[in-house]
This record gives sequence, structure tokens and C-alpha cells, in this order.
Amino acid sequence: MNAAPPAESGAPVSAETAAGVIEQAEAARRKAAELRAEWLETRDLIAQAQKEADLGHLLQAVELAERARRQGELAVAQAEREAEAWQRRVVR
Amino acid sequence: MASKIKVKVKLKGDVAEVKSLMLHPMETGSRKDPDSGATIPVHHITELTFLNNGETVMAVHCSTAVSRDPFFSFSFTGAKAGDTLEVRWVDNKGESDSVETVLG
Amino acid sequence: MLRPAFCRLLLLCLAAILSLPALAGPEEDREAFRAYFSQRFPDVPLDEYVNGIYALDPKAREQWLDIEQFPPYEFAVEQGEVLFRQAFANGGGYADCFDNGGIGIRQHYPRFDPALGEVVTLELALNRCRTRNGESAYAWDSDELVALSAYMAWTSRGKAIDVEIPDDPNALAAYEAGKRFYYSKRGQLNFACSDCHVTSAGAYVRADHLSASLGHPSHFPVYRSKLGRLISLHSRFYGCVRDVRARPFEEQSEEYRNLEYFLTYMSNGLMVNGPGARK
Amino acid sequence: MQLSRRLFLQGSVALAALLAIPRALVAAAWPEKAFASKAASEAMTALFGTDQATPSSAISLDAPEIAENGAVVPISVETTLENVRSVSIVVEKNPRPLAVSFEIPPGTLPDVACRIKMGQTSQVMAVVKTDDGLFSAAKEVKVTIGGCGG
Repeated sequence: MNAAPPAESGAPVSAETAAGVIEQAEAARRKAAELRAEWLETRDLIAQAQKEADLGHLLQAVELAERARRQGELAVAQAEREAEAWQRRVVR
Repeated sequence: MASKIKVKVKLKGDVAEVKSLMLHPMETGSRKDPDSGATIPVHHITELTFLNNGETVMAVHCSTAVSRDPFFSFSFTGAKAGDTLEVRWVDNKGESDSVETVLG
Repeated sequence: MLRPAFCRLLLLCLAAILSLPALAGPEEDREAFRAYFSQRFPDVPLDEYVNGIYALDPKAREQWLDIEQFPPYEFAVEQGEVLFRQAFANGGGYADCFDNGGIGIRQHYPRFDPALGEVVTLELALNRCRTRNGESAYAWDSDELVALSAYMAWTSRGKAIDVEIPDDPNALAAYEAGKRFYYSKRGQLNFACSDCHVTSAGAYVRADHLSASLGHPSHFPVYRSKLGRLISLHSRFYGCVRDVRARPFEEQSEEYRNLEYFLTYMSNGLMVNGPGARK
Repeated sequence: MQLSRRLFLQGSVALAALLAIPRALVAAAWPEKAFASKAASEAMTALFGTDQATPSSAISLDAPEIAENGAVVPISVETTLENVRSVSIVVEKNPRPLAVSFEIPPGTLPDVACRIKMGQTSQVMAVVKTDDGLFSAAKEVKVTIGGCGG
């Protein structure tokens, strides 16, 4: 992932965009949680993103929420892969 | 729990092998509380004394570098069954604890 | 001439393939688990695995033996005994809730309760005993509950772990769920329990020497020198799951109870030697 | 408030000291200056009046090569030297090097053990004071930072 752009650099990110990415991140996290596969810091990232958004730091909010969304998606992919893959590790 | 000091003594002829374990946090004063983030004040045993029938057979001076729940062992001569061994400590807060055990 | 022989071979192969899933029942799993470690560490007797990493690391073992000559958990065992004997407000006691008055029975836990259709760990049984008698449940990581568990392990030292999987599809399902948890990769670091404690047992993770899973549940609760207090097996599970950067489950969650069921079954036949001391 | 508390503390410490005075031996007071010293030589000077100790093979210092846990390092010291007065353990790299000091009255064997904390890899020194002077033995103990167990 690229380095975070400096906060409040003036790039055009609307509050709606930020809220949308946070929502996507939360949906991905929830799906991972349903699969009992949530990663450690995903919900912290979302909380931080929300906090930044509330402060009007929209670029930072989006950056954090993107990381959280990516984590959520990777956790879901991991769980789906493991649905079969675990059996290959069983000591026989 | 009565005393927070435990003592085990093995008599071999007139030699007593003493092992003692006590509950004490032995705080260095540089540790932070993981929840509040506040520094935990220094709190450690300073002096530990073993007395056999009232006579000092060992005195230990401790810094905070003694591990939590301290353990000490040593041996002394001139011991016999029926002797009373007392262990006591004081810490930097003026708190103390002691226990007596009869050699057997 | 060749034809019947070939057919027989084919049939044999087919039979072998078909019978494989049926063969891999809990008892076959357990035998394979033991055989794996016997082969990996031929010099380590099976009985030694209850000592965790100290079965594999002679230098760490010396330091552990030094602590074991006067282990700090003795205070907890003493506290546990006092608590165990204290009557509840209604006059009842823990002894009424367990077989043999609660003495020397650690090796039978965790148990599958067919009526409830779930795995009951010793800690869960203790807390249910309390609530049934009108007492409030202890927090899972409370000193009291861990001390009770330490005392009950102490009275069971030397007994062979004997976890049963009754003839009940739900029991087998709980075992299978625990097994699946054990072998599934999770967290940002993408580790399964087995990655560290089977495949890499005896290797180092940074400065930590990885123990073998065989014997893992035998010595809990464990006094952690690092923490200066005893922790439960589920608290250790919590720590491991967090360390692979997955969101940990709560102590006594269904996940951890099933995991304990599987893991303890793997150690059937080894001795209970809790409570233990670890760094 | 502050004053009365201090007075109270002084009183209780004095009382404790009075009660703790053993009949056979008046143990040295807790060596505050030596324990507060930030360098090993400073601590030795505060405790013994000199930082010079003669290395002696008559002292056996038992400590692990690699500490499993820096918070609990088992150390034992035994010596065949005669007329031993005290055995002290000094950890060079600890923020306060003097860890512990055992006062050995006549009749007690110079054979002691305890568990100490070490912040990092360091020389650990056993300093034995006898009627004939100061003697020492040293050993390096490695302290590592763990991953999950530590």
C-alpha cells in the first residue's frame, strides 16, 4: 500500500466518500466476523477512521478505512480458503 | 491465606537446608499499569531475616532486582529437630510479614 | 492371468481410499499425533511431553526445574483448597457438583454433556456449580476460579488424561470443530495452531522456543513468571490467537471449549501434572 | 498531613528496626547508597569501601547462559573460602547493579541461591567478602526478548 497522503492536503474527498468507505470496511469486517475469522486490529482501524472522519480529516479517514476493508476482505478469503485447506495439515 | 511466606527445611545431621518463597510484587517503580498507563510505585522487600531459635542465621538485603514472589535458599549448621525457624521481611512501605516453622 | 490380480489390486486400492475418512476417527488421530512426535523427537519419551518446551530444551529445563523446587503456584493451590472447602450460602459445596467429591477428577475434563449437547470444561463446571447454588459466577480470569482449578489439578496429579467422546454425533461434531480450529490458519500472520506446535515444534519464533502440542493441556492452569500469576488454558489460547493477529475469542467460548476437547483428547494417556510454571 | 505521615513512618520503621535487631548479630542497615548506585564500581565502593575484588576460582557462580526469562533468573553462589561475611550479586548492566546482598553469620554456610531480574545481557558478578578481603567470580548471562511466550 502506498504511503498515506498528508492529512488535509486539500484533495477532494467528500464526507460522503469517507462514510462510504467506512461502511464498506465495516461490511467486510462483519462478514469476516460471521466466519469467525476477524483479524486483530480491523475494528480498531475502523474506529480510528470514524474518529478522523468526525474531525474532518477525510483523507486520513479514507486511508484507514481502506486498510480495514482490505483486512476484512483478506480475512474472508482466508476463511474461505481454510474451509478445505485445513484438512491438508491434519497429522495422519 | 494466613502468611504469604512458605518455608521448607531439610535437616541433614546438624545442617538445615532452608528454602523460602514469599508473595510480594517487588515493583521496580518503572513499570506502568497496562490499563491506566500510570507508573506503579516502587514496592519491594528491603530486608529479609531468618532466625533459628531467635538467632539470626541469615539476613538478606534486597533491591527491586529480586524477582517477583522472591525465592531464597541457604544452609546453616547447628540445627536440630524441634528448633523454631522464623522468617520475616519488611518492605520499603514499612509493611511486613513473618512465619514460624518447627524443624523436624 | 494378470487380470484377476489387477482387479484385486484395484479393489484393494478402492477399499483403502473409501475407508480413509472412516478411519480418521479420534482414536486414529490420537495415535497419529503421538506417532508424529515420537518420530520427530525419537529421544524424547512420550511421558515427557507434559512438560511442554522443557521436554525439548535442556537449558530452559534446568531453569524450570529450579523454579519447580519451590514453585510459586503452591500459594494458589493452597488458596484453591480453602475456596473449595468453603460452603456456599445455601450450605452446598463444590464437592456436591462433581464425581468423587471433586478430588482427583481433572483427567476427565473437558467432558461432553449429552443432555446439553456441548463441551463442559472444568472452569465452566465450577461456575455452573456456583450459579446452581445461588452464588454468582466468577470471572473466567479471576484468581479465585484459577485457584480452584489449580487445586483440582493438584489433587489429580499423576492420573492419566482420559477424555471421552461418547457415542453421540454432537460429541463427535464438537471434537471435529476443535480439530478444524486447531489446523486452520487465522489472523494477519496466517498461522494455524499446528504451524507452530506441530510443524515447527522445537524451532524458534524470535527468542521463543516452540513447544509440542502433545501434552499441552496437562499442566494448566500455569503460573506465568512474566505475569506473576496463574492463567487458564483458555487465557493461553486467547494469547496465541492474538499473537497471530486474529481477533481472539472469549474464554470459554464454544471455539475454545471445542479446541480444548480436541487438544486434550490428543493427550489422552499422558499424566495430569498441573498446575505448572512457565516463563 | 505530610509531616505527620512522615513521623508515623519514621516511628514505625524505628519500631520495626528495634524488633528486628537479632540477638546474636546486629545486621548492617539496608545499604541504601549502594542500592541506589547506577554503576557497579560505585555500588561496590558504597558497600565495601573499594571496587577491587580478587577473582577467585574458589567461588562457584551458577547462572544460566541464556536466561529463559529476564524477570526470573536463577542464581546460586557457593564458595570454599573461609570466614565469609557476605555474598553479594551485582548485575553490571542493570540500571541499579547491586541486586541482593546476603549477610552470612558464623555457622551459616556460604551457599546461597535466589532469583533476580535482568534488563539485558550482562556480566553477573558474585562478590564474596571474607575476613581476608573481597573476592569475585563473574559470568555472562544472555537475556533475549521473546516473541509470544516471553
